[in-house]
Amino acid sequence: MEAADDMKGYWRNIRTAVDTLKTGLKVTAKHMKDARTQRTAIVPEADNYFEKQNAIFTVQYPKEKLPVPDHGRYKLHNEIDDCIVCDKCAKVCPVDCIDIIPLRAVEEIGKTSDGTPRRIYAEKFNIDMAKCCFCGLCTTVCPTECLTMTDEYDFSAYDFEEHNVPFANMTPLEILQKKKELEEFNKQKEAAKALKREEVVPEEKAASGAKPKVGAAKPAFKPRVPGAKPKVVGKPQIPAKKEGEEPSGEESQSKPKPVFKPRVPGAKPKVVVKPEMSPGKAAEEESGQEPKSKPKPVVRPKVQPKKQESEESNETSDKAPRPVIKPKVPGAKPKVVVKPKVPTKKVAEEPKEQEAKSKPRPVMKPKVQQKKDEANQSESKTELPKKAARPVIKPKIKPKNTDSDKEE
Amino acid sequence: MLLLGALMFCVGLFVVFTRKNAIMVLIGIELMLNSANLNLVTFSRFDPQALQGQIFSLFVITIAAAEAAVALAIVVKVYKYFKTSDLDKINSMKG
Amino acid sequence: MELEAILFYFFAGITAFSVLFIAVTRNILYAAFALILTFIGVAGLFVFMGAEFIAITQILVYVGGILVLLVFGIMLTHRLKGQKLKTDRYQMLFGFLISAGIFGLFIQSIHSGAFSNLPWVDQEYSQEVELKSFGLSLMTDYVLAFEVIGILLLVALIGAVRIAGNARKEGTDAA
Amino acid sequence: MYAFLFFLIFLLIYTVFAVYAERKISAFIQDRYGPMETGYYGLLQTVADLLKLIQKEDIVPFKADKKLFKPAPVIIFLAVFAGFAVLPLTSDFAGSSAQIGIFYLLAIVSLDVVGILMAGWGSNSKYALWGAMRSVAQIISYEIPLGLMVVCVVMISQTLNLQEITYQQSIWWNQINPEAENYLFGIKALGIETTNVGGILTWNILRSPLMLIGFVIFFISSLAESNRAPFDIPEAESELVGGFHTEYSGFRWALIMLSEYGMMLLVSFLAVILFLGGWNSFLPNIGSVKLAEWTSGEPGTLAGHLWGAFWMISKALFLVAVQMWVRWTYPRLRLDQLMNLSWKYLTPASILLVLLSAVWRLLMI
Repeated sequence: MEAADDMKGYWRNIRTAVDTLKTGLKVTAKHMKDARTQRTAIVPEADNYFEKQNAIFTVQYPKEKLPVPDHGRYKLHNEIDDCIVCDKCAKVCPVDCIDIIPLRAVEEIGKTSDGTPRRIYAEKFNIDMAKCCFCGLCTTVCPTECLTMTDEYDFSAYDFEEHNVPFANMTPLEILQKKKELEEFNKQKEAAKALKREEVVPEEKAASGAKPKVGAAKPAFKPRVPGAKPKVVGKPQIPAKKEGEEPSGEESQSKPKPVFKPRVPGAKPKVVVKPEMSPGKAAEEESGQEPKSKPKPVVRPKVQPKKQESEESNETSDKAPRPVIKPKVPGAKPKVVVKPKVPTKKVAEEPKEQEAKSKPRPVMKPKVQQKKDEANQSESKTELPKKAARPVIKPKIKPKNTDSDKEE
Repeated sequence: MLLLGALMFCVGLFVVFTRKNAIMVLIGIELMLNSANLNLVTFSRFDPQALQGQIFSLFVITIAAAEAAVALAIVVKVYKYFKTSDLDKINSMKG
Repeated sequence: MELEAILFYFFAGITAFSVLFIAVTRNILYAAFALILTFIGVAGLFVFMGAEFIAITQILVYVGGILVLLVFGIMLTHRLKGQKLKTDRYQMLFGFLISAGIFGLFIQSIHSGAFSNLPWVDQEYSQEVELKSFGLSLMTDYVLAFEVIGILLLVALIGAVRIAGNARKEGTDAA
Repeated sequence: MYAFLFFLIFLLIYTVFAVYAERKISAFIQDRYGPMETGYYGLLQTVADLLKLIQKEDIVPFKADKKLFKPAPVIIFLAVFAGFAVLPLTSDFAGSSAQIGIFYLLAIVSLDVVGILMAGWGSNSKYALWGAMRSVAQIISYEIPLGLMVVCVVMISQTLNLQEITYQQSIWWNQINPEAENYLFGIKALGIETTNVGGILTWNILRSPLMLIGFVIFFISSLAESNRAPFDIPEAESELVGGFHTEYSGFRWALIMLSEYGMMLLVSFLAVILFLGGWNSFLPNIGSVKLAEWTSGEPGTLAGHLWGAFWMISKALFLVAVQMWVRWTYPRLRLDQLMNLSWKYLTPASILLVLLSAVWRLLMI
């Protein structure tokens, strides 16, 4: 019986095989035949959307393009003449890709096309399309509808920087001029208002002063300015960047000059930061570590969360020097924004002057000093050991912090 | 030609004698069979149309194939059992 | 003629070299591949002796069948890389003495034997062997042997499959 | 000698454009364009690829068995290329018209296996090893139906000589054999003599209609022989990376690919010679309309060469195209399905065919 069934199955197999093979060949042959023509793009709503299944589907992109719907949500465009620099878009942006520096005008400078008066110049209005997530929130929130999404979707560039599209149309000269005007205007004004504004202005000046010194410093400084005002969002970046700048600031300012200077030329601003951190840690930890990695940026994000999580543990352990500072600061004082900046800038100055201010600072100082000591030693050595030493330190920091945190 | 056949035979013999690995021994046997073939064909050259030598060597080849198949089957089976193909270690007939 | 002589010695050289290589090498796999070379060399020699059919059969059966089997056997018994491919040698002296002795004996007999005087030897080399006559004699004079060989092969095939069981299906490939 | 040179050059050129054709065919089947940028309609794409391949570094894995690894592609290529030695290209232009032509071809192609084994073992990579073992198992399994189909043809033709097999399918047969007679379906009793009609009627697939099935079996087995999809489990990309040539790069890899395409061409040539009339035109003579003679020159003349080469090559290339078509149509077979197909279906069928064509041959006399 079974054998008979098997035999039946055997012949059936052959038949199905032949049938299916034939069908398959027919299908592909049909496709091959239809490949002479090209499919036109049909919108899904069309009635015949499913009708033409064959024919070539490829769009030879740079040569041919599919039409984009008019309401396409691709590259952002800002009509700067209509912009009142309200900063709403920058605030609502979930990925912080809009970077605005407002510059207050002395009087109304015109009207937008819908009649809203413009009172603020945009000293800088950059949209980083590399960061943009095309959510369209900024366009919704824009009161004058000057910020729109266009149908341009191919804006690839060879340089990453080119994705950072500037929309502000003021020349540096104009900016300077307007600033002066504003300054004069402010001076003319009296009372407490004037004082507040003066705070802002010097800061900006300091920032502009720092620019010529270190190339990388600029982006770092700017965020502070907005950060100083209302932006809480910007903070995470700030400490890290500040660290990088500080050394340069320190050089011109305070004692550690002899120690720091040699490092600075050898390494870039960012690198300088690490030596500071590393010697301190190295002194504390003094274990033989191999130079593993350079991922400096990695350090920062890690450090911060750790601080927050492990404030108590960090206080007891010397390992996480800086992380300790920041969390403490917010915890201790209410001002979140200001402090991070202050300690970092001050670091160089503080060791001598402000030793007894707050907990974090004392923690910092010993490190700095140790660093200097070590740095002196290491400087006497060749360059290679120095370089090696820096990377070594960083990797240590992260794992140890996390480990110790967890363990503790 | 005959010299070559003799050489092959002797090397085959040598290999069979001196190797421990079952497959190596098999290779030696194949060599010996082939040298026999060589001789058969050589002599059949002097034997115009009867072709006995060639036909006989054809049979030899066939038998060699059968032999190799069976022998290798045995070797593999033995290997599975003893975990070695070393002939000296396969010395128990307890199966 | 010149070219043929060169080719002849070329094949003979290949054969001799690879045979000696088998004797010397300790790597089974190399021995197997050298064996291929031997068989090809021998096949070439067969062609020179007018036995084209045998030569091709040699390649087809030995190289395409037996050697692949051998290599598969090596792969299967050496656990796919787990084990070294080296083999030990032993009784070198005896082995060498015996085979060298027999070799000497052969050489001596070949030289002393007057093959050309054998009664059935035809002095004129009839080079071309008619394939047709080969086939005919296979199917007439030697038909019994042919059938027996066929059955033997079948039995060996079944036997090999039975012995190796599920372990290897290549046993059937020998056919 | 000339045939040798011709086939060498032809093989190289053919491979370049076969790769191009393969990409185009696959693209069209999948509603794409395929290469379009290099050269007009992408024609120079393969040439560019080839240039790139030749410039590439010859990487030999550190742990590879170099003595086996290095010569393996050469052996594979040699085995395939040696097969071309006996192919008749036209009625008067053939490499070696050895008596045992087809038998030699089968044997020499099986040398391919050795190269694959060497490559697989020498690479010291599990993918290569598995690929090689699968490849060898597959090639050996499918050699049986392939060989049996050859046996069928040989029984019908009564010769192993490829050139003679082709002559039997042509209108010129009686030039080499005055007693030659061809009948429709090969059966004399039907009384329709086709000796001078030629064309498709004298092809082996119609000299013995059994050969139609035989041709299909032969074609399937030849796909497996050249490791082509749907029988490409030896190099199943999704599981084995590249099969036995996983570890190869640059020129050696190019050589392996060259042999794969060479193998495709070789089996196509073989199929054409054995079943599809070799260098003969498919147009028959109809009465006084001598289509067959018009479209095939007399052997030995220039026209004979040109027509012969034209028919031969275009038929072979057509088969290659069908191979590609098949490749891009069917999914890959599983290993057990592959073995099932060979041992349970093709082999019994071909044994049966051998028996039947022996009977047919009796009817033909």
